[in-house]
Amino acid sequence: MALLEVDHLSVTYTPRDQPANRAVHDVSFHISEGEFVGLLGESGCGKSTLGNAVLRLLSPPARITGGRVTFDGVDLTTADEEKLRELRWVDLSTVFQSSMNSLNPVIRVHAQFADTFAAHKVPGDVTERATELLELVALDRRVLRAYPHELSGGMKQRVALALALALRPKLVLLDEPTTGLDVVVQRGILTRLAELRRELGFAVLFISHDLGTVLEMADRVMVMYGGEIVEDRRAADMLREPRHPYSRGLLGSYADPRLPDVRVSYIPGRPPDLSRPHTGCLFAARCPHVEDACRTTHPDLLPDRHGLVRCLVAQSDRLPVVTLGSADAATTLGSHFPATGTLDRPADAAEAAPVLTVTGVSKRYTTRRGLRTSSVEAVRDVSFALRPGVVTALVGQSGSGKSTLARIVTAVERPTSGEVRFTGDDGTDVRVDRLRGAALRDYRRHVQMVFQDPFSALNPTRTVAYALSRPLANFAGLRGAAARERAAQLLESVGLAPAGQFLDKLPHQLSGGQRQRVVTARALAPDPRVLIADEPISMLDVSIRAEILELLGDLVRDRRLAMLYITHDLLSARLLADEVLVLNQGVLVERGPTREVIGAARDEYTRLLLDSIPNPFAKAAAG
Amino acid sequence: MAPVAYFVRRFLFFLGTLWAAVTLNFLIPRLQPGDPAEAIVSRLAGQSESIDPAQVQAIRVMLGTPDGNLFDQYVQYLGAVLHGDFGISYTYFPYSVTHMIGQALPWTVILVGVTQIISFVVGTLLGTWAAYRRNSRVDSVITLGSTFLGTLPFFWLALLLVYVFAITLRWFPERGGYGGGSSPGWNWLFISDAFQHSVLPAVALLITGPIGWIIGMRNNMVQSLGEDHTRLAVARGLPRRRVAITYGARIAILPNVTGFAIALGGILGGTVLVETVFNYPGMGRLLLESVSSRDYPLMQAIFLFTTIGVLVANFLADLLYGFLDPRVRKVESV
Amino acid sequence: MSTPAPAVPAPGADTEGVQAAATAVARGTRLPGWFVILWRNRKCRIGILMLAAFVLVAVFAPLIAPYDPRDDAFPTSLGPTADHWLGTTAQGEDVFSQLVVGARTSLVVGLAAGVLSTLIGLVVGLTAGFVGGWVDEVLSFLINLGLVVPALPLMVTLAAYAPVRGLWLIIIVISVTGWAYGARIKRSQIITLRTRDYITAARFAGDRTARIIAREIVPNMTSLIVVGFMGAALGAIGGEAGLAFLGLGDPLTVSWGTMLNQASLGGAMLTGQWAWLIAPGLALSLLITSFTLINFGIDALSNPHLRED
Amino acid sequence: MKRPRLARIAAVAVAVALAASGCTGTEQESGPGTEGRIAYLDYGDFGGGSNPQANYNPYLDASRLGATEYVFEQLITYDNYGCQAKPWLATEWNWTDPRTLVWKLRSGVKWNDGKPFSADDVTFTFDMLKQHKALDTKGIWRYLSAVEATDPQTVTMRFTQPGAAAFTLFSEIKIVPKHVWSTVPDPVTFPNAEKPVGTGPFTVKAFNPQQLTLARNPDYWQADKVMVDELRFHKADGGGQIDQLKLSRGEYDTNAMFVPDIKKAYVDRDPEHNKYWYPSGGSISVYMNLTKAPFNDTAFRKALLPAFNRQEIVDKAQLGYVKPASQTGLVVPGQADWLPKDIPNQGVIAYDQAKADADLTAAGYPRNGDGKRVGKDGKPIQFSFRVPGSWTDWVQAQRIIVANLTALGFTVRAETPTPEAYENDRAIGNYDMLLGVHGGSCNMFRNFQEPLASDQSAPIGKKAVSNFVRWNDPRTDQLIDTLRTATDEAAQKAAVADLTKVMMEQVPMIPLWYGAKWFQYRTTKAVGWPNEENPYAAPSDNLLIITNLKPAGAGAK
Repeated sequence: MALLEVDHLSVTYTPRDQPANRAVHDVSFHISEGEFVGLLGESGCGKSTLGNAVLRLLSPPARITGGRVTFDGVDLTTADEEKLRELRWVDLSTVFQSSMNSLNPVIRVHAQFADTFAAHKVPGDVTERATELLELVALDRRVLRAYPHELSGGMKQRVALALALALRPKLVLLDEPTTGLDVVVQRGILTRLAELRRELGFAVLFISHDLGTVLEMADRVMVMYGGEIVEDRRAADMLREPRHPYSRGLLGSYADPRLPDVRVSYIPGRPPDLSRPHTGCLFAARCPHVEDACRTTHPDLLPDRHGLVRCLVAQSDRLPVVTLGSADAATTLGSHFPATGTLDRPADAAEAAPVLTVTGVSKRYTTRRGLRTSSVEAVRDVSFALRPGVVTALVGQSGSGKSTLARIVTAVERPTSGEVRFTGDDGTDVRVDRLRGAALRDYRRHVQMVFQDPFSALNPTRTVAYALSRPLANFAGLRGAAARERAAQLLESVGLAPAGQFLDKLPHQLSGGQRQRVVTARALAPDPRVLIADEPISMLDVSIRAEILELLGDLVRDRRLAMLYITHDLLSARLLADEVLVLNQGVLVERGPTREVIGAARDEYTRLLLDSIPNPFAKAAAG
Repeated sequence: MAPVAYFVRRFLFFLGTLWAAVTLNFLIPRLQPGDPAEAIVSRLAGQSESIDPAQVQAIRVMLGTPDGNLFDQYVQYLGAVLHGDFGISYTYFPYSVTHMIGQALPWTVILVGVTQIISFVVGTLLGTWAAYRRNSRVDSVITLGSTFLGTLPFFWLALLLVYVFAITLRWFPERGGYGGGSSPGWNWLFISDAFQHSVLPAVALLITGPIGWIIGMRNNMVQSLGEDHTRLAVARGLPRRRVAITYGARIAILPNVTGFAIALGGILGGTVLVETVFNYPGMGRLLLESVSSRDYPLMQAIFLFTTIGVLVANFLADLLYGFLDPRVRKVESV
Repeated sequence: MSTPAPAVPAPGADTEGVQAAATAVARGTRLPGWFVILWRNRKCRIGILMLAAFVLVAVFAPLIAPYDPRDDAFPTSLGPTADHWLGTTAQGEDVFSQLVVGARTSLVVGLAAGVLSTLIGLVVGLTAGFVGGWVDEVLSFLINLGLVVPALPLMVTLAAYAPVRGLWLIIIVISVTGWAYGARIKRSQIITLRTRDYITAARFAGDRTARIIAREIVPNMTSLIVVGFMGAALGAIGGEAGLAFLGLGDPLTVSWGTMLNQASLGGAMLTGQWAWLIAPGLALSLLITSFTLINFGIDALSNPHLRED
Repeated sequence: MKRPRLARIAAVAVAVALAASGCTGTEQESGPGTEGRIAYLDYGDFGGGSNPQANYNPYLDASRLGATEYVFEQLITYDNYGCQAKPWLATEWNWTDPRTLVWKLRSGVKWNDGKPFSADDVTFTFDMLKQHKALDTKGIWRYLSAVEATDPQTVTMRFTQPGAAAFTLFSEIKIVPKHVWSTVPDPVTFPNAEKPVGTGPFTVKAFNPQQLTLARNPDYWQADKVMVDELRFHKADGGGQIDQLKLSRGEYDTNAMFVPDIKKAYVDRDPEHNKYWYPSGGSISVYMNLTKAPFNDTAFRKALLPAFNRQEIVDKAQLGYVKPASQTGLVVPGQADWLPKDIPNQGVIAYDQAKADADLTAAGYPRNGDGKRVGKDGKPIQFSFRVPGSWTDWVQAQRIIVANLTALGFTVRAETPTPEAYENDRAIGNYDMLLGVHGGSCNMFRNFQEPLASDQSAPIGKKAVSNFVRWNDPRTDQLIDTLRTATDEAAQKAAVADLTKVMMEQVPMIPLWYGAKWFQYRTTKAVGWPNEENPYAAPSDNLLIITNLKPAGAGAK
């Protein structure tokens, strides 16, 4: 008998003000003792809801509307509070995504361990046991005396992990345990997790949107889409031959940046609205292999080649066959989706005169804390140039000074020393670091930004037309109908056509990708020479990242923009950038043409970044 | 270190506010029209009697006139305040302001202090209970009931109490802090008398007192019970009560505790409305009287006293918050 | 005064979400979105209906009131009769007519003082939060000062010293003593909002500060402003009643507070005129209740944890 | 909700138990006291603010307690209703010339500490008032130049000018013992809180801020007239409501408070015993700013005389407790003796709107086409009329007055400033029309000098002492001067008669009603209270009343 059995589980959200939303629909799966199962899916697909349902932690308005969850023979859906309490943590523990909030902020780490032991009447010395547990996750015992806010995100997540293992559970549910953490830290924690699992032998349900990580870690992978499991298969098999078009699409958005030829694909469209009734396959609208039957018949999850798949086309074996195991798996995998590859570099790019030159820029932040002052050097003696038609990627982990540089370049902040020069089309030369007032506004006509978070970059109360009209009014003097017409053109130029559908929409009516396109359109409105893109895809779902990258790449080429592309993600840098600057603790440690830097990194730090990228294909290649 | 900075900042704010309050205090009476001596005489005469200019003159001499220009007066005033010398009350001449405050303060502190503490304890417990049983019948009864009670204007409530329990039923005395027959002091007769007199005002304060704490506690706790760390505590199999207390109430109570500290500081000002309705010999009534009779020295001192009370309480609340909530020590609030 | 702390969303509450949700809901109806959302909340709906009833009474007061509230031609100190539903005052005025007209005063005071203190709070809070630096230091100090200075004693003092006694004085006194809370909330809200990318984006779009505040920030604070207004109005209504009850109100205006003051002075207890004593207080509580109920709804909106499920 | 309710129930239970056990019992069986005297009488408030402190310094008017009225005595007392001087500590007085007054003191008077009372005490008292201006609240040293003890029973006072006008003041100056007060470092800040020594009929027995108890002084010089053993004064509350209740329940033997609907609330509860008498006090008058048009026109002012519905004000705003005032400035009927006989209806002017309308038109103030009354410049007459906002009965009178004036075509703004602002503006002449109080005392000189003498006035913008209307008339000044110096009654009456004519003819102000002196009493324990039938004293003449009270049922009525 399996350790965890989920049987036809459905969860529905019934908020008062909105129609009911069936977040999880008729989900069945099981996990055996010691098994590491990954649960993959985009945001909103119901994976976290499923996780909470398994833990019976759903809070209103979500509730289980059908099915059962059996753990070790106990029906969790009907178990009484006390029974459940005894079982929790002893057998079934969890680590939440938000490491920021999962520890009680007002009590020390020690007390949180003590609470846990006390709740389950674990005898013995709390400090001793807790220290052991912390050692498991490579933390010093001093952490016990700390309050959560005194720990870094990574440390907190390690504490959460140690806490999850405190009672040696049979199953640990990890819900996006490393999301939001820095790549390098993320890598460290996952590595430790894998080691611990080998040592302790607990089963894991690993919920994540990060396909690379899941495929690398898991024995078996389940892919969720629209509240349903669409594919359930051993990780190795999944890598070799994913059988659901959606799984294929997801896998296609991954690639190893170190390969000579990198190509990724994306899934156009957006996930279904689960508050509306659907007939047929939920993925049909986005599926490249869709057939007529898909639109009318809802497929079941049926056995298919050592796994389960919910696809009529696959089940009737009409899916194009891919056999993989090779290093360029992704290329083939995603071939049925629109793909994006390395940009063709314009021949004259390197020779073009720079529009923006950064010379010897340093930035020191002085913070005053009480009577003492301390200063941090965020950026140290950085020089580079941006040229028209060239994408320069600025790569580094969080805290490396990337964003500070972006702020300096856009004249939001002034450097402590060094200079930033902008050369206009007409040959005018501006010292950016000394701008103020009208000259600053004038400069911004030429230098625009694409923001990281498309949800925060658009005012929720203003329509798309308004957002676009502002730069048009301020920089181009366009108003009224003229501005609207130009706004429509801009929308179409970023692929939002027909523009009339979008102009009067509010941000929340758009998908993340659409928003990011609007943000991009707004940045293009003043017809700038330089575009600063600060992690423009990191908040987007994996399946559509490539789509935005492609858009940015096209814009740079068509409009001969100079672009500074800021990212922690080397794959996207590899896809988009012509040259790469690697920033570590404020210092440029490596620079050069993208292919050279990524393909043959010289600097240790660059290699560390590269190693931190999850690489399922490596495993597939190895296995 | 951050905590030091935090406390230094709070302390500077404390000093700044204190100075502002003292200065305001100095200025307000000086910006007023009218002559306190005339005010006193016309109050003595009543509105339907002509006032005697000779009497006004004598009282003007009695009260004295300040020396020097405004700045000198200000310096003198600051000096006197620093020495705790608030001068002589106009209404209670020749008794000093300090003497009068000394008389009124214990009444207010005991009545309001005790009811505040009870209100806080009761309110916090009820709020916790309501949040613990969120969306249950208990919750609705507590929430809606306290909302309605809380909106009752409490001076009106006090009037009704007097009407019903003192006038109609004659269970309790109608007014005052004690009767005419007992003599203030530590004797049983007086204490029981004072207790009897305090019942109605205390009831008036206790009906509306806990409401703020109930709502505050409930909302804070509902919020903290929704936090991830609480959910994780549930997942960790902690007993429900333990979760509610350590993970819900422990955090939810923080703002309430500081609110309570501030409320305790506010005690010094008394409760003008309730003390007026019950003619209770506390600070609130004294303030109202000093204001209506233009007793500047008394009014200034009470106002200053009240402000200092609130300020000190605020300062202590900040310190307390820093002590109770480890997060504050790192991150500046406000 | 122990009016319950106005239900104001905690700093950083999801006011943008409310706005977005409101806009979403409003589609297809001609009613403003926030109203639709509030209307769907049961407590809030009751509150809105109650308030609407008060507003109607206030607007049509001259039609509803059987007599001129100041007409003292009737027998004095009557109990409830067919002609005088709530009896007459010691001066021979009709209590019911005063009650009806008093609704006007309370609403006018609530509205005016609410608007005024919200405006002060908005200007101070916005300036402090957005401009930052020493301006913020100074304004924050003022805000904190306003928060710690005991309000009722200050109100009493100000009201007693003002040279002219009138309804506007009361309104101004209440506003002057009551703006700080709203200002603090608005300041912390704007500090959250000003770091939003769309604010930076607006700068990049060439917009000036004033326009950014007016067009980008304020619309996202609507629910906060409304809650602040409701809280201020509620405090003002209670404050007016309290001051009037203490005899510091405007004697020319008929208000529930002056009615209670008159009832207290005019021997309502003595002559057993319970209706004279109870009616104004009850009306006052019901009005305040309606505000509180509406605030519940708004609070629930901006604080997802408090939403009714 | 369980907890607070339980707590409340518990509190109520404890309190009820306490009440039942009689812990607060201050009630004492009423009944005859020793030697057929009344055991005690319950009086009303005793002054000293809401939180009274022991203070028996008779000169600290603002903060002393009412006990000083019974502990200390004056040279003479006045029946302030009939305006008759009565010998008290002085048995005789004699103007040897207009500037010299010789007092013969009563013999056998003792201070309540047993020491004899003598002329030294009188001279000490007056010298102390001279030395400490703050204590001279009657301003006696405006008139005096020296006070000497001629012998232990005789005091001679010299005046700087003819002193008849100051005579009534002696009824208000309490004499204090030299042997106590000469040792006090600063009599101004002396609260005299411990066993105050005086010559009066009572001594302080007990005090707490809620109650002041006075005990009969057995050694009082007319102890046989004092038929009450104890006086108990009870602190009043601010609103007065509870006091009204206690009064109606018969818990006071006498009180002096405003009671709305006194008949229903008090008299009807026990018509046999509950009585009240509200004799008239000063005149409350419309003050017009005589420096402004049209108020500077005598014809205009005179035309306004019948414009005000005095009876309505009396009935509505004053609940019928008072009487319409005479235009003469005198209090009728109490001072009717002083009235010239040819003044109709004792100078009380009836409301006659039509007459006022016609008189105004005749005086050159016609109505224009819109019915608005216009001034001599042809513009509608607009002015403000103020009363202090917190004086609700005046506010009500204001409504009637404004309605009366509006009916005549005036545009009147009703304003309600605070009392302080009101008084300030009145003093500096910053007003159009408002209400003022004047007269009502037994001192005819003061009655006319304060509101009308030019030396009590001041230019607009400066504080006038008491002539707020800025009446400036040499003939009036001359009449007032005559009144001040005249020592014989005939001369005084002649001057007063002429002054009443000034009031009637030139209308410096328009009296509307008399302020009432509130006075309620109960005849269950004591009889002999002054009333309309037996107005031997005004309600405030405490010493006269206490020496006239008799136990109820003792035959006296």
